[in-house]
Amino acid sequence: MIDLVLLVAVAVLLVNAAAGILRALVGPSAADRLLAIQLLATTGIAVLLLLAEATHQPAARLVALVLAILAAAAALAFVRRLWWRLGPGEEGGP
Amino acid sequence: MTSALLYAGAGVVLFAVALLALFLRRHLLRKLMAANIAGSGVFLFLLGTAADGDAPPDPVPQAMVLTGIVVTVSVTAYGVALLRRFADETGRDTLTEDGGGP
Amino acid sequence: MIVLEGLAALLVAVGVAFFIAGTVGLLRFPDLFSRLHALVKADNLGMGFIAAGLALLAEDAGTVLVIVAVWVLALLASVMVSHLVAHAAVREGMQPWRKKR
Amino acid sequence: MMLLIDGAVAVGLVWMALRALNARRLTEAVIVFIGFTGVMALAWVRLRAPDLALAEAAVGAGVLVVVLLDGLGRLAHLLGGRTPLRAAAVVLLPLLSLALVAVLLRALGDLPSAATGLGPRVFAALEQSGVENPVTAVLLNFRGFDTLLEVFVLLGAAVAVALLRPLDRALPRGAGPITAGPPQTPMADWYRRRLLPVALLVAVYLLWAGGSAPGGAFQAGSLLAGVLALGLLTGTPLAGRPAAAWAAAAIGPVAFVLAALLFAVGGHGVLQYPPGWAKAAILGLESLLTVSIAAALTLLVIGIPRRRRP
Repeated sequence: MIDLVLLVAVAVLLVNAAAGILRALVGPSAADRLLAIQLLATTGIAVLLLLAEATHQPAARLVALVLAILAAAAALAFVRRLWWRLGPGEEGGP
Repeated sequence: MTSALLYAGAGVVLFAVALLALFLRRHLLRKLMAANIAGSGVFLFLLGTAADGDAPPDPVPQAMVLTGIVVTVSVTAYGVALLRRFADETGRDTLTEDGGGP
Repeated sequence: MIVLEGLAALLVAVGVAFFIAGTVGLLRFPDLFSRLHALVKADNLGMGFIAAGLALLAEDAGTVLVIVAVWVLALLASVMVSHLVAHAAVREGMQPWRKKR
Repeated sequence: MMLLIDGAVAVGLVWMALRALNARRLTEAVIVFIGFTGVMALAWVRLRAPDLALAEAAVGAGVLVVVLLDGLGRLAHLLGGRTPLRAAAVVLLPLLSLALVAVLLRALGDLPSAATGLGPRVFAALEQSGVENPVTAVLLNFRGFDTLLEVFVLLGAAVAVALLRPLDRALPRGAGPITAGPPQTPMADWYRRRLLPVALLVAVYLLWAGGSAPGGAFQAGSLLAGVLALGLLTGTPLAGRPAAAWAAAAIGPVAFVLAALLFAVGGHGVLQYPPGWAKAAILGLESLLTVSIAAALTLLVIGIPRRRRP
């Protein structure tokens, strides 16, 4: 029973993340798009914790741990390596 | 239809989509990402077909995919370095066929 | 046992509600700074509730330790992300949104 | 319920791939691609392959993110051009791609069941392998040769990247590839100093647990490399000591070859561990491989300095 509750929570979180990501990708700035990754990381960690309990896979918690340790890498790389190089309106390309 | 087959099917679609993009996209970073996604598609196909009900999938394909993930990331990093050097030398980020310039 | 499971389900539900609130904030707020605030604060509070609920269900102390570690690390990472992005945004000259008069 | 979640994940994967390949803005494409690797980790967990989920999460959220965003940053001055495509390609290639999907999906229906794989033989021989995690057993015992070649691929990639270093007009090391950027904040410093020990602890745990539970050298090594990349981004003066990094990158493959030769000379086959020694040999080799994988991936992240404009 409780497993079903956890799985429903997983499904709701996934839909929720999809909605948020669609919005974040609209922008307008590149940093807004970065928020999509942050949202996905937070949701992913929560979903992994839930799945670990609901599907009896303790290793999924370790995956969540690894994601949590590296969660700031994307923002750090973005801020220090990319953003300050992108001029306004210069982030396109086919 | 089981979950594993669902992922194997998704792997097929990913592979085809990425292969198409590998041909159609001009920007080299996009080509690299396309190659990566095609690889992920192959991995999903391998594991999706190796899964057996609720038991953990066959360890041999798992080991192959694990090797594949590490090789993919090293090739991607090399590709990015090559692309960067190419861009430094030529000032371009695409390969144009007919000397079309930047 | 059933009480514990009920409490865990309740905590997880509250956590999911906070996640939804965070996404509503992301959809509705007018600028980067306020969207950061919705995303980072609401989602991590939600994750705290979910982690608390799951910790109630855990069988041994090691599992609880991992769950708590995941939450603390995710919290720290979110703090870093919002700090870095907001800091860089201010330096890039991005203006916070103000209500039009 | 499970099928619903799996359907959502599968649709999400395809959608993110399409978006990564077709988004008009390249930054958006790269960001979606990074998200794609995260969702792949979820898919691995659902396929009950936690070893792969760990590797994908460690590589995708760490090394790959930094490599791609850094690469994009280097190309930022070029972004914006568009080249038209030939009409024939736009019409013909999607049709071929569709045909490929149809053929492969048809083949998927015809595949024999998984019970015909090598899995049963692996589980039958697991007792003698010295470890309890079947994936680790395949990687370091039954198919140790493949893993040996793989770590050489990794080392080779690091060497190949280093060879791309421009000989003339390279910027001096201080202007180095990864530490450039706007001034760092004290908070990032604080974070890095607390994160590194935690990551080290988790990496050692993954390595140690890899014998009996999901984890192992690749997962631990790529996690360490990811955190080192994170450290480099906040200004660890690590890039200043290339000789040590190269030594660390080489030690694992060299030890692997030496072990293989030693066992061969000792009367066993190449990479066949003497009875009773398997566990110790695997753990020792894995520890050195972890160091090497972390070092090689970090060297890949550091990359090459930029060529000065003539």
